[in-house]
Amino acid sequence: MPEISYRHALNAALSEEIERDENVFLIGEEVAEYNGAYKVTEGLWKKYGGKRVVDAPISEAGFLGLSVGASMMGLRPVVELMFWSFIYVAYDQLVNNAGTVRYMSGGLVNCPLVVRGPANGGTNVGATHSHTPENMLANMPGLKVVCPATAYDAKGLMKTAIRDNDTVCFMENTLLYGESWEVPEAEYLIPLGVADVKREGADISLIGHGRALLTALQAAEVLAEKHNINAEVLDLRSIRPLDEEAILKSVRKTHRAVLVEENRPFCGVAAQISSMIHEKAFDDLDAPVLRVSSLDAPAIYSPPLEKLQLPTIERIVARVLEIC
Amino acid sequence: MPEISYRHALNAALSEEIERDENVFLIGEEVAEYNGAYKVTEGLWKKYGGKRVVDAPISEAGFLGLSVGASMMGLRPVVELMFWSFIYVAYDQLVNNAGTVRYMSGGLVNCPLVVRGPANGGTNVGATHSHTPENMLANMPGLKVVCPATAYDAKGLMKTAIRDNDTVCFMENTLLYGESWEVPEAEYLIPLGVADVKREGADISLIGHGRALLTALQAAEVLAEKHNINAEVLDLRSIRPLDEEAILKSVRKTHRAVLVEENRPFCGVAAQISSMIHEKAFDDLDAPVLRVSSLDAPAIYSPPLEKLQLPTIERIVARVLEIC
Amino acid sequence: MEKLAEANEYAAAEVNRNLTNEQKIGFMLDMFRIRRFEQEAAKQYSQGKMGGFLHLYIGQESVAVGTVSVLGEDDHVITAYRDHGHALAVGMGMDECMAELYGKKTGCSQGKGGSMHYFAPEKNFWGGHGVVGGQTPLGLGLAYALKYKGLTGCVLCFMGDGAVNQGPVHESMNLASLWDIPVIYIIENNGYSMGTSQARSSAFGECLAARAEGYGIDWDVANGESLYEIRAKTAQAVERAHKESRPTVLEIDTYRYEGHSVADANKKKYRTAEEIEKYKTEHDPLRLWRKVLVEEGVLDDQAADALDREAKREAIASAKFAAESDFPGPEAIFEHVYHEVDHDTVSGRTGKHFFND
Amino acid sequence: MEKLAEANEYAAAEVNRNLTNEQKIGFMLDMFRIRRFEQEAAKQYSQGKMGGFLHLYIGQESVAVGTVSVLGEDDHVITAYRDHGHALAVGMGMDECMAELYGKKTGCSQGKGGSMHYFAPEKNFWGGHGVVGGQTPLGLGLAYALKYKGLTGCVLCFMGDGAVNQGPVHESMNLASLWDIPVIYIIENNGYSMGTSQARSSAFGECLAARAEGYGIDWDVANGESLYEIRAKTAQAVERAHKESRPTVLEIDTYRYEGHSVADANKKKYRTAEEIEKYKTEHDPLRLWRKVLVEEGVLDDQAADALDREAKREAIASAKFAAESDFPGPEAIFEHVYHEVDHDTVSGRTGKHFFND
Ligand SMILES: Cc1ncc(C[n+]2csc(CCOP(=O)(O)OP(=O)(O)O)c2C)c(N)n1
Ligand SMILES: Cc1ncc(C[n+]2csc(CCOP(=O)(O)OP(=O)(O)O)c2C)c(N)n1
Ligand SMILES: [Mg+2]
Ligand SMILES: [Mg+2]
Repeated sequence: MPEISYRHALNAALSEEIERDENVFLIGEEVAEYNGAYKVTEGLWKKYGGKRVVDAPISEAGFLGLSVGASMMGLRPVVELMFWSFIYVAYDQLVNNAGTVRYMSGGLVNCPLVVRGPANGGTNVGATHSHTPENMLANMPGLKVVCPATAYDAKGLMKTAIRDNDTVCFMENTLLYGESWEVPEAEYLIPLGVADVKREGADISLIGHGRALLTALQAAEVLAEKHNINAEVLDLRSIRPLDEEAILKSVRKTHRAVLVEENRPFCGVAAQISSMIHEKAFDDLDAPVLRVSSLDAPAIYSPPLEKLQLPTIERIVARVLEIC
Repeated sequence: MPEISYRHALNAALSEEIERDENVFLIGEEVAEYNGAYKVTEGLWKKYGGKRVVDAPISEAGFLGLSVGASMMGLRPVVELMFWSFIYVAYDQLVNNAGTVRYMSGGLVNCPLVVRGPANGGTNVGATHSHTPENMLANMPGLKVVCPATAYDAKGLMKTAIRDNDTVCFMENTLLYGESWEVPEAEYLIPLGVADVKREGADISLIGHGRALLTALQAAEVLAEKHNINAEVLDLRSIRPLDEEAILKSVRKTHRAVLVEENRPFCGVAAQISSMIHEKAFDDLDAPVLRVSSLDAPAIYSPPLEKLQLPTIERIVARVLEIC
Repeated sequence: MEKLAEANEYAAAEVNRNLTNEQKIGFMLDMFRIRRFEQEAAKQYSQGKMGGFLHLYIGQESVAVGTVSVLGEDDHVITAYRDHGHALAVGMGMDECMAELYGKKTGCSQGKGGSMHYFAPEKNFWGGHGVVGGQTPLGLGLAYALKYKGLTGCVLCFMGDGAVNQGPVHESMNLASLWDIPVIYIIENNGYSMGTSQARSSAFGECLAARAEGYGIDWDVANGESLYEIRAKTAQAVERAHKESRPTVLEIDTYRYEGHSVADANKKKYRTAEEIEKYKTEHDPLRLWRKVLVEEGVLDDQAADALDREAKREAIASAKFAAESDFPGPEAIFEHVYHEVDHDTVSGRTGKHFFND
Repeated sequence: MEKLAEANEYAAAEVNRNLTNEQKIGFMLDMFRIRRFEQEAAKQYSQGKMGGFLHLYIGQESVAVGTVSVLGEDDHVITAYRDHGHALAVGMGMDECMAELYGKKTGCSQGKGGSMHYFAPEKNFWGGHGVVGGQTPLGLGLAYALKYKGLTGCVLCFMGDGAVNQGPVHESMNLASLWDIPVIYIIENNGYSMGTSQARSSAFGECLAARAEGYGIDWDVANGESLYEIRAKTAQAVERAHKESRPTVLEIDTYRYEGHSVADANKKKYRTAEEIEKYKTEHDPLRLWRKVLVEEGVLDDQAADALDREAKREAIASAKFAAESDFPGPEAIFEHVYHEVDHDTVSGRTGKHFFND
């Protein structure tokens, strides 16, 4: 199978969906003529023209709200946020409009919308540009949240997200855009709400999403090599819907879990999952579920410190050793 | 001790702090000449004039951001949001400006700001007007979040919040404004981050904040009368800082806990607390910590259904009986 | 407000010139229906039949009826929370509207949205939106979709005079002009946002609509007393949208008689009783339209009263309908959250969507 | 840009008339310092000495230097992420600015903010803000505080031509005018927001600043080539703020030579190489000011070169300073989150503030 980058996989998914459905269009800052601030939409404007790939002014509330309105009438906008951090200037449009209009209309209206862009720290762009809002948006019933960790998942999930009839918040990672994975050339879809065992193991479950999952995979190697601990690594892929069955299945097998996330800890995704595991698998657990999140401060600029602020292999290993 | 309403207690706190410190001023929609949409600021404009009590246009991002800027220069604005739900049009100003400026300036700037208003469902105003963002805002290191359940706490915490040198998100409840409690006439302050045992008990800990706490107190009575279960009821009062010690102390005594919140469940405050209790008091628990949150959908309008959507005494009792 | 006589010169405008008597009487009935519907709703509200907010449109009926009356098949409407007038004007039934207020399953939104959140997409009506200004990008998007699909249509997006100071309004105007979107922003200027007069909430040059100039958008101001003027100026904007795909900002001067909402205890504090009285007696759009029709010989007083009675009967019947309808069952709480779950698609079945247990 | 000759007629303006040679030379040096600082920063960036973004101000130096040069004791400055020029103009040192880029403890923000987030409140400089438009309500609030405290001062709040389409800008303008706030919004119009030309991002009538008219705010446009014109028009706005407590919107035409940020690979794709070249040769504010000073006999070429060399030396030294400084220790991650915790007050000691364990 050919290896392609996470960026390229997204680009292919967008391209294929634009071709498949005339109602799909991309909109965002610099997505067209500039080819995307992170080049995810490279070549698409040239190929599909200005109707299908639209450069927008710096008016996130305006063009995200526009997209919600257009989706109400049956279009399928894919909105790029240059950073998910900028959702905070358009939060009301996403949460109150896309998030509630189906409900408040008793099902008369729906919003088949994808909002996508990178949501990560670790690139020294400071506190305002490094938010990871997956926990907050998944708090809102009506919205869906997806955080792919690999090129394969990014492509399959993006295609599903675009075809989904609800609003999907699709969170990518600038640090992954350049990384490559095997991706088949034939079309495939990955359903939302289905987690993926990225490494089988028997001694402990490492559970996470996005780039933290990759860190967990590296930690699993260290655990195997240095500590003779065989960790299972479960990639949530989708935060809402959430594959609780897969989580519980893994934990019932390993009886131990460490949750890994780049979210900040207070009410992070791992808080929800920890609470759920304890509630539903209390008697299966040989130890409390532990968490590894970003260090609990705004994202620091200073490059060496920001590396420490995100979950590190060392922190994951240390957490695992506390309970193994 | 005289009984005064939650509304009156807040009004007194605001009035006293305006008198005490010339840098304190109130700003928000209809807070001055109209006396406040929910009359929390009644009489203050008349008493202190238009410099200290300021009516603002419907520009939450504008006047909240203005207040952040003014606080940077040493004023102490108290911003009313008519509903906390409207924070979503001003989210960036709160999270990225008030929330990070101290950090990003290496401590050169701080924002002694209070943002207050009601954050609750249960009044049939529909999904857009019934948000409870305490979990999301407490996710942000740099912000503080307070949710008083009684008039006594509201007054003491508001005065502390105004004197605090960080940004405090103060979440009230329209359903409590008219309720009365004993409040001393002499001045008192309640520190942030100190929980309060509102009912002593030995069999189970009911832990919550805001109006849900009052529902928990009622549930405790039912448990005592009908089920011979003596519940301890712990009021968090402040979500961030959080009194983890008090939580753990109670749970170590009762060995069981049910967490109650009007938050929606996914990554709600109770998720954080459940995860923390399991992690730190795993061996003290005789059963998993269970949660009672709002039913997981946007707030429904239909009055009889919205009653069911919020935590009810019945749901709390049922949850308790699962583990007692 | 400018002189009414002047306003009524718009009777000669193209869109008004060929109106049939039937149409003119229809407008009268539509306005009576809105007023009677709301009076009935207010009565039932005060008897505890509904919860939450009830923002009455009484006094502003000519705006919804006049503007909507010039729309065609591919023209759409979206508004804020003061939406009963627009809903009835686009042809929604009183029954489903009243039942929505009661929170009943027979309501237009099955009791899930309430007063502020009426919807009827099949009547080109896209809500009813509670967050001030929040509907303005949505209206833009609806119009964007029309253009995208190659339809000749437009969107009337209503907002209040207080809403103009929300950021999204400004962002929307820029986008509308930049991209030639056929959206018409109608500012229903009733002089107040809650208890705040226009002068205390907005700084402006000539008028609120003139802010459009900063975006190169055409704008106009209409006298809300006159159906003829409202229709003429809306028609002009609709034509601009249809023919040039250009936006318009149209400010319509009007007045609300009641409080901001029925629960507004201050309704006579931020404005004088005389001011309200003056509007009711001298500027009431129903009274004035009735006068026009009587003078034109289209209607006599008896016939007008009969129309009004008809409207009142319909409103009373709608309250009965609402009262007798059922509340939705508790299962409704988890319906209409996700399309995929409601339709039990593959996508709706994978993973957990709700998190109470 | 209008003719420079015309612009330089502003030499006769009151604020310029009595400038000493020393002051004029000071402006020259200030501009050299900004340019050399940034050139050095870009060089170090390309050698991997810093992370994240680096938005260069090169080409726009006259704006920061000219506007800031008319300010007095109670006048303040706030800007967006392209903030090095303003920071040096208000008097921040190259050392602390360079060290901040390196993420060092000796940086102005102790390495915690980076390029976009410089701060120096003691120099009346309030940042450095990364979210486009997000600083505009803050600038308003700073000015609000000045007025509240009874000080005669104002705030210069800078933004780009792309920022004008953010909602908070509009909300801020309305509030500034409504409440007579002494804030001066300066639109640094460099023609592009990232790769998007002004024509592709903004719909407007006369110019961007003219949107101010919709709020009853005075506005003006200045030619960014001319320090004299910038100073004259800024001084007028400052006077309006000081004397009438009224806001101004001042658009200054300028140009950035480099990419949006140093990492902008497209910097020559959305505009022609000729366009950039033309600005560098014909419109460069440093060249032009130097020419003015030479013509006025204030400075000869040798002296000018000496100034430039001085600036360059300082820049190189600052890179050395930055390189030799220490990174903050890991404990810094949890510092400066909460004032009360940092100061170990009672309030900082009750309850848990951080949640990793
Ligand atoms: C963002 C936001 N802020 C505040 C409110 C509360 N609110 C509801 S209506 C209203 C006044 C709106 O006035 P206007 O736009 O003039 O419309 P009118 O009520 O006169 O029809 C306010 C402040 C809200 N719903 N949304
Ligand atoms: C709300 C928001 N949206 C998008 C961005 C990304 N971004 C940073 S700078 C910029 C362009 C701004 O252009 P302009 O205002 O003209 O300023 P200039 O870069 O020319 O100085 C964009 C889109 C951001 N920082 N904040
Ligand atoms: Mg109004
Ligand atoms: Mg620019």
